[in-house]
Amino acid sequence: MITGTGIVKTFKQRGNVLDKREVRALRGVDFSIPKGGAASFIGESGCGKTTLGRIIAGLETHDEGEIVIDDVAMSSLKPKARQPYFRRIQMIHQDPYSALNPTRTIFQTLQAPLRLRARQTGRDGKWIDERASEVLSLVGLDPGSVLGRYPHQLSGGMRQRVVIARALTVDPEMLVADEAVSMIDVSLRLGILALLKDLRERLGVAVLFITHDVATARYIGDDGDLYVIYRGQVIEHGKVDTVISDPVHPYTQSLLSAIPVLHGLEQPGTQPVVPLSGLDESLSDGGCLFARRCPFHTERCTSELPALGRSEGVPQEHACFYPERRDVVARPMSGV
Amino acid sequence: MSELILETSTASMRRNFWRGVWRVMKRKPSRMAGVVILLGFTVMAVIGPLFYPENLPYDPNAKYAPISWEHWFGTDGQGKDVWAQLVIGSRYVLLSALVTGVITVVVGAGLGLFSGFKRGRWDTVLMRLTDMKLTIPGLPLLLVLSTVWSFGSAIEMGLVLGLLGWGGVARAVRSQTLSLRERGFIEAARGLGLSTTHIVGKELLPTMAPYIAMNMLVAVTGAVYAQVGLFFLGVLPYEADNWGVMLNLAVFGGGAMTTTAALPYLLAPLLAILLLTLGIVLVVDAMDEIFNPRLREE
Amino acid sequence: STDNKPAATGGAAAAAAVYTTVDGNKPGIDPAGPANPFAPKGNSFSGYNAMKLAWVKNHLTDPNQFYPGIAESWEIATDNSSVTIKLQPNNKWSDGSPVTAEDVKLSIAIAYTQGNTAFTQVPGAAGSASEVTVVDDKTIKVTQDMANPVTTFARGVLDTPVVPAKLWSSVVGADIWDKIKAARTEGADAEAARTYLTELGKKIIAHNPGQDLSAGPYVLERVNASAALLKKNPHFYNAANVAPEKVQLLNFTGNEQVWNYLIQGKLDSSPFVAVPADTMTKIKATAGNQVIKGYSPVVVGLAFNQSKAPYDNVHVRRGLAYLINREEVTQIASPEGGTAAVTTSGIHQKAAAEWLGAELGNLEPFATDVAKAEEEFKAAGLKKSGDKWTLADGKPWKVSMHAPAGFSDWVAAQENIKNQLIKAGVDAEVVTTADFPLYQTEMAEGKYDTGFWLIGLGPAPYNIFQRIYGAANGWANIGGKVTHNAPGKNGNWMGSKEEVEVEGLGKVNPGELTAKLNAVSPEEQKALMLQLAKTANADLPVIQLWDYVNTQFQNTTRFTGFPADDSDLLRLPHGVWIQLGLVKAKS
Amino acid sequence: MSKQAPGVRIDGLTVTYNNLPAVRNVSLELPPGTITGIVGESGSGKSTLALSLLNAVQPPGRIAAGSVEIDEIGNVVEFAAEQIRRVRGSQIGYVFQAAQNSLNPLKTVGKQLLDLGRSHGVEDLRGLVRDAKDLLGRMGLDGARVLDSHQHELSGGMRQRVGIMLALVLNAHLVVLDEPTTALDMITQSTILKIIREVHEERGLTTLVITHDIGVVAEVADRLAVMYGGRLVEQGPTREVLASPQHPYTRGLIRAIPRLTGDIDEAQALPGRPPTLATVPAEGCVFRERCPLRMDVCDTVDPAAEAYGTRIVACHAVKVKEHA
Amino acid sequence: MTVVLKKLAGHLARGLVMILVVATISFFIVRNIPGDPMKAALEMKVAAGADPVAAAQEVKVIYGFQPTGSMWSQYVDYLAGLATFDLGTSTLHAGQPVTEVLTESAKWTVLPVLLGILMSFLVGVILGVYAALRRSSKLGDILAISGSLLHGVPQYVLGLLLAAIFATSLGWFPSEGGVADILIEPGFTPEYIGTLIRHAALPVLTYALASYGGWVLAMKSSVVTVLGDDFILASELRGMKRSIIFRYVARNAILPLFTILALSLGLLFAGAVFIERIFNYPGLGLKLIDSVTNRDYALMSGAFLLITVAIVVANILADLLYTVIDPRVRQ
Ligand SMILES: Nc1ncnc2c1ncn2[C@@H]1O[C@H](COP(=O)(O)OP(=O)(O)OP(=O)(O)O)[C@@H](O)[C@H]1O
Ligand SMILES: Nc1ncnc2c1ncn2[C@@H]1O[C@H](COP(=O)(O)OP(=O)(O)OP(=O)(O)O)[C@@H](O)[C@H]1O
Ligand SMILES: [Mg+2]
Ligand SMILES: [Mg+2]
Ligand code: NI
Repeated sequence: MITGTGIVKTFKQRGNVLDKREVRALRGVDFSIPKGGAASFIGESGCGKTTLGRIIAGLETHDEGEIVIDDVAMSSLKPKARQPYFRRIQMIHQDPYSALNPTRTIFQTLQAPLRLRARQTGRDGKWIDERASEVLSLVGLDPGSVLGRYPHQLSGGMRQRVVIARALTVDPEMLVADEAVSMIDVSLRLGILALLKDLRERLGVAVLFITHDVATARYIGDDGDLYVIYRGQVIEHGKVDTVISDPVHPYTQSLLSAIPVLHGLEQPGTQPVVPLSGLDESLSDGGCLFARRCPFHTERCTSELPALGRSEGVPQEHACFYPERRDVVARPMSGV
Repeated sequence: MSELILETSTASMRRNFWRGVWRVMKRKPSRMAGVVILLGFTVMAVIGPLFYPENLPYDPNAKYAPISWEHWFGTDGQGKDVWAQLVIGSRYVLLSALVTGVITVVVGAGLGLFSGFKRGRWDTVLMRLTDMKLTIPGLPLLLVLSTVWSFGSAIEMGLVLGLLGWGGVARAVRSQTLSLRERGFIEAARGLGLSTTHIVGKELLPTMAPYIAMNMLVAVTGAVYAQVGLFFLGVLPYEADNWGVMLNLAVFGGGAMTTTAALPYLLAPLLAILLLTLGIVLVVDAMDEIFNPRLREE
Repeated sequence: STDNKPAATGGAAAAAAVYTTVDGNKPGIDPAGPANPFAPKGNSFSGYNAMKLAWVKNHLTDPNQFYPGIAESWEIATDNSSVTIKLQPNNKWSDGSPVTAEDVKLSIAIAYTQGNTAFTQVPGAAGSASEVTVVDDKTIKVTQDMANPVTTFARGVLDTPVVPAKLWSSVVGADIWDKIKAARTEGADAEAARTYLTELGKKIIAHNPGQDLSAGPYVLERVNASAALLKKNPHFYNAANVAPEKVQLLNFTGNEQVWNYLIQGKLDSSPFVAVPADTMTKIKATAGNQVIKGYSPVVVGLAFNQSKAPYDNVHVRRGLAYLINREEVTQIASPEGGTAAVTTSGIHQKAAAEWLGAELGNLEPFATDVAKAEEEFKAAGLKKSGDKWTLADGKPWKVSMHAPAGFSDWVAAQENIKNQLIKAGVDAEVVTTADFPLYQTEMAEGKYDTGFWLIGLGPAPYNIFQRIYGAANGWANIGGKVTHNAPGKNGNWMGSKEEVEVEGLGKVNPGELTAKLNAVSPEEQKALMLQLAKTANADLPVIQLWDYVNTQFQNTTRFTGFPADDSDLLRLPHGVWIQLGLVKAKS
Repeated sequence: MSKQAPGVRIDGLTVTYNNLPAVRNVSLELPPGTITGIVGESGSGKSTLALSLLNAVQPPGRIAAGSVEIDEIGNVVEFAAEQIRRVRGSQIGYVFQAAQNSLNPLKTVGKQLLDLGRSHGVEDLRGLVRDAKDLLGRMGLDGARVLDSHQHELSGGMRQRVGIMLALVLNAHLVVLDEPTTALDMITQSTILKIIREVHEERGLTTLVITHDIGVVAEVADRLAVMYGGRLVEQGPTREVLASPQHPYTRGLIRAIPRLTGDIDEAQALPGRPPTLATVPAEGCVFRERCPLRMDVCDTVDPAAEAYGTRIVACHAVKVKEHA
Repeated sequence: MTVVLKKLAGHLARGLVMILVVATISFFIVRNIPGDPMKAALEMKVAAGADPVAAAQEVKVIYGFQPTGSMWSQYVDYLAGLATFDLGTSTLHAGQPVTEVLTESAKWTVLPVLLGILMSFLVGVILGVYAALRRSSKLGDILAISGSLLHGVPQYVLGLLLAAIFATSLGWFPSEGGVADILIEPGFTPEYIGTLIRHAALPVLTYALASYGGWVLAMKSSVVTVLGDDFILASELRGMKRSIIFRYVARNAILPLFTILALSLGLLFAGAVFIERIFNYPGLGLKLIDSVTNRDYALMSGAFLLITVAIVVANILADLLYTVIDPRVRQ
């Protein structure tokens, strides 16, 4: 179980002493992922998904807020002591090629963390070999033909599987998959998604799925949570299916409206939401971050910041003063 | 599992690294020549001096003798064989180059790795230092230093040159480290809790080895030239059978720039340096292509 | 290239009118330097646009011989107690104003701040002037302080550069003579006065008179980083006999530049520079070039540090002297610039013949003789194991010779000696220091076993032997009092015994003998010189290797009338040849 | 608008890199005034095919066989260098795959526009600028500001629109867009797609859109062609192809698309992986390694593209079904 | 423009620190140099025939220009002097301020170095473009290899070879060094300029040759990189004229070379030591050697500092130039 409250992260861009620039990547994010559970973060490019994922995986520090892993508040621990906790949360990178060391064979890649593990638990070299084969089998690869290979001798899909296998060597409690399929050929994407889902079901590994493609979020399982992030803030949060079929925040709605419709198979929603302008990075003063692009914004939106919360008749949390259901999602055409 | 079906053909397509090296070498015979030249110099330095007595025979009646079968590059102002001096001198040059190389790599790569890996404050401080070091002109500094230290031996010489020459390597290694850090596999290794020793020793260094080697070669070349140059200027204590001293004596003692008698004496070390440079250039050219896909022509 | 033919600018007549040479005293012309004879990089060139009272001949044995300069004549009292100087009656500065005794007096005042044996701030220093009197406009008298006189007093007086009072009195100040007087006493006031003079000395060196006011044959026209161009001074007393209209003094930063000039036939004359043999052949082949040789009062020797074993043993030194073939050393290191020393007496060969006469032949010549060397080594207790000599206790012995790296003739000589010694079974090495300053320091600190050392610096007899039996060997001569420092103390790095047993002379204290040379009559000097030469020859604190030869170049295509072989003029700036009217344009 | 949307007929086109075919025997017709979409996975030869339309295949690639016949222009494959240069830009607009970097970073957009005008001998440069501003305005941008900007001052979506403007400003009526929305986020992508559609209709263009994302084609294209391993395996009207894919690859591909609605378990990945230039089989069907309908004949005979009504499919199995 | 100013301020601050550090280093190194210059100068005078006693006094006056006092007070004085561009007083040029000596010699380094670099830059860049366009041809290969060779060969080897060929053997240029023929009246006349040129020709040629290789290589690789950039293909696909595309390539490719230009300027200043020694050209390098062999402490630190300052300034200039011409950095 991992929860985060009020996570804030600001990047100070290094430059001249005379001109400093700040990027507010996260502005107080709350989340909670149960053991063996699933969650997805979706949002536009640059909204802070990766940053949050990295913070959760312990690869990045945050400025404010608290991360609690298995009831232990990370802020109460020294950085060294946090390591074992964060080791149980493994990150799966977007680019499977750069995630593997080109000079090391797959076996060497798996061996290093396994050896560490063997030393900690007093197991021998044979165990390492066995375990290496085992994790490869778990991700659907044939150990015999893969172990001796170098990364460049594998296809993108296989590489991504190896990356997942490597994460499994430390028996993680959670995998953080950051756009784990966006670099993989269309025809193979589903395979990886299915693998993650499968691992979740068989091994009870929680999965945190980071993507800009809303549809893929569905593949981690219908009990999963969906967090829609806009400019470092969660603006809608609920069960995946609820949010996708009944979004209430205009931003979520515009995201869903933007998904191309497979004309001929689907028919578009009747109330598509189109934002007023492109993403603007300027800081709004106090108001809703989306207000300037929101077709439905009012006076109030530009002066007051809506907090994430619930409102009557809406099952999911949202950060909008005027939650309203709109028909934005494409539906399969009947008869096909 | 069906993904594996095409494996064999892929594997055969992928050339293994050394075969790639061989291919790059083979494509231009000049590159082979480069390797041969460098090997030649190494052999010359390692076993060449063994063929000559500790003190070369001299002949006061054959000063600045012309080129002959007996004296391939004539004789010097003492009537000693120039070729023999060249061979003996190569040991000093290459030994100091070796020491320089080792130090540049150890210090340069060490600092570069540390700096790129730690980032943050350490990085800033170290890189400011490196920048500074790179800004201070090496040769004038050496000139000034030569008055404080006497570079007694090749090893001492290499030591000083190495300590002055690590800047370039450090910077190169740092930027490489920084870019590798961005690569997922380093971050993954950290996430898996692997030790820093493992990350640096097993993940970073092997990936950068060729890159470091190339930078080292460049640094070493510069050091060799600085060293010979200092002797040539005559600001360092005299060393018998030293290339730079030969240049110095040929020009300022033998009048090689005025008359022809001492010309072979001047040309011998000049040609040796030229050839050494050529060898290094050709090898670096090959390295360039092996490690820089951009230059890898079709 | 037009540089090779200066004629390009003004036809044949102009070419003959420009005399081209280099100034050996001032290599590295600095166009930014002032026309100040005291500034080391200034644009005053001795003998051309900078004048001295007279030009010291550096005669073989008599230091008090001169050619006229600002002074037309001089009268030296027989007891050296005073010099009366008569100035050239018709000499004028280049602006037409006459050169007067006041100019000279001011120049003497300046000399007190710049260093001169006769005009020194050091109270009680040997051979210093006690009074300077302007007799009349063209006559000036300088009196020696007879409390501690030296025979070379007149030399010090006449070697004084003369500058115009017009441009210099402002720097010097009116109270200068009071300060000088005060400085030559003892006490706090004297100390202050000396400090004042020292500071004034710096001001004078830094002084830029703004214009070149010359009493010499030439005056500065312009200067750049390559050369200085001087034009004739029509007011010079001997202007009628000064042939070249202009003089071009070429800059040089390395000897190889002079070689190139010479090969191109560009130089009408050139002072001494070392020249490699093959280059010499080429220089000689250039039309009109002549090689002239003369005496140069410098000798180089291999000096021992006798506080280090085994060099404390005279037999070791003698053995080495028998082993080293000086002919070969000279042949390798300085074939044109030196002649191998016929014996090792501490005196230059040429001067030695004058000083010692027939006795010279009685000194041990130390001709190369391996058998004698072995005898000496055995006498010293050295051992020969195999074909290698070792120390008495069987430990290895390596003769370590030191030289500064830039002195290529010294290094070449030591390399050759090394080769010779190794051939004879004595291990040897050459160690160089980066440069001369370091060499001097380390040598003085006694760090070296052996090293090269200049000796026989004539013509003054005291100067000749103080190189061997002076401060470097422990004898200090302060105000005529001689004391001896222990080896390793106060710069005594040679470490000879204070008293030496010499065959036929008995016990000698060479340091005391040397100090006496300063004050005694010429006859007595001769006797002392013989004793010292015998001591040096028997005790061998230094193995004399070669006597320097003053090898110069002249080109007779444009000018004639140059001094010939062995002329004492060869030791003077070439401007002196011209001002004396020797050099004639070729018609 | 005097000009008419041209039709394009690609016939038997084969393009090789170092003698390995990246596009093999492709025949495709772009009817005048339509938007045709080509989908295919990375390395399937889409960009190569697109570049062939401008006879701009980069060395070491070369067009080994076939023709590209464009109405009123001719067979561009046979054009000489200067001849084809004049056609590019003025008659055929090309929106570059990495539109993000398709501008000279050192020059403002306006200056590059003028360069473009000069290259094509446009005399009325003022008019050109006016046209450009118009076009940009129609795509929702402030024309004056954009022309005054450098590439780095524009966002990805803006750059892509600038790319489209540069392709159209000289009044080209055939436009090729190579991956016009890759690297853009969903919302921007949807905007760009809308613009493409609008501009296409307004100006009466013949448009070719290349993408790896079936959704994009489904959104804009009238006709859809599917490439695999350098071959066109299926083509036809978009809706029809999507609704009833014939080629087993098309079928697999459509099934592998994550969808927002419906039963997620229906979606399935294609087994195996797409071939690369080096691993494309020299003979037989390129898809056979991953094909559920593989037959013996697939190993030896490359199936020819055959028309079935409005569709053209290259598959032995489809043929069998037809005959059965 | 404010970006440029801000950058300038940052650079200046860093440059000042740099200069301070170098000044400190050189001060302490120089003050710790062993060896007694006075003794050496005395020996030289004595060997030249001067009276030992008089010479000793003379030397004492000249070396009176050396600073006295404790190391620390000297250091403080030195820094205080620096602030007013006072680098102390030379002993080799006794009495002359070091700044004066340096300005005189600096002009003989700066002009040839600049000239040499500009020449080689022009030629090198053009040939570099050629080498990149023809990179698979024999000629391109030869250009690249010869470029590397010239780039790799130490300057003194080039200098010695040039001197041996053009001055000694062929006699086309003066071999004796110097800057001009004194007999020719200085002024803006063809004769005077001619003599300046003939004296500077070989040093300039050496600077040019020594840096030429670097330009060829850098330009080649830069052009290859730019050629691979997408916007070049894009321009081609828009039917841009070859000449315009060529200009695009050239401008983009030459940009990174400005940084190298600055660095190489600095390096050449350092390399002047060799070239000036070989051609006896009276610039900074020669002055530095002179000051080292004569233990002219003030001049030595001064020359060293000046060379460093030249490098620092060149770096700053390069960066500013870059800021001005590259719109991406200006942002
Ligand atoms: N190391 C960093 N230094 C400075 N700014 C950063 C850093 N990492 C991220 N940012 C900034 O923080 C913001 C959020 O970045 P993040 O990578 O988390 O976005 P994202 O949602 O993952 O976007 P994408 O979909 O493009 O991956 C961005 O504006 C980004 O520029
Ligand atoms: N310059 C080239 N040299 C060699 N092979 C090339 C070159 N350009 C493309 N190829 C190869 O040709 C094949 C087709 O490439 P192409 O760029 O047309 O594919 P694509 O379908 O556009 O892929 P993507 O979706 O990645 O853009 C690929 O296998 C590629 O590796
Ligand atoms: Mg991200
Ligand atoms: Mg493509
Ligand atoms: Ni996508």
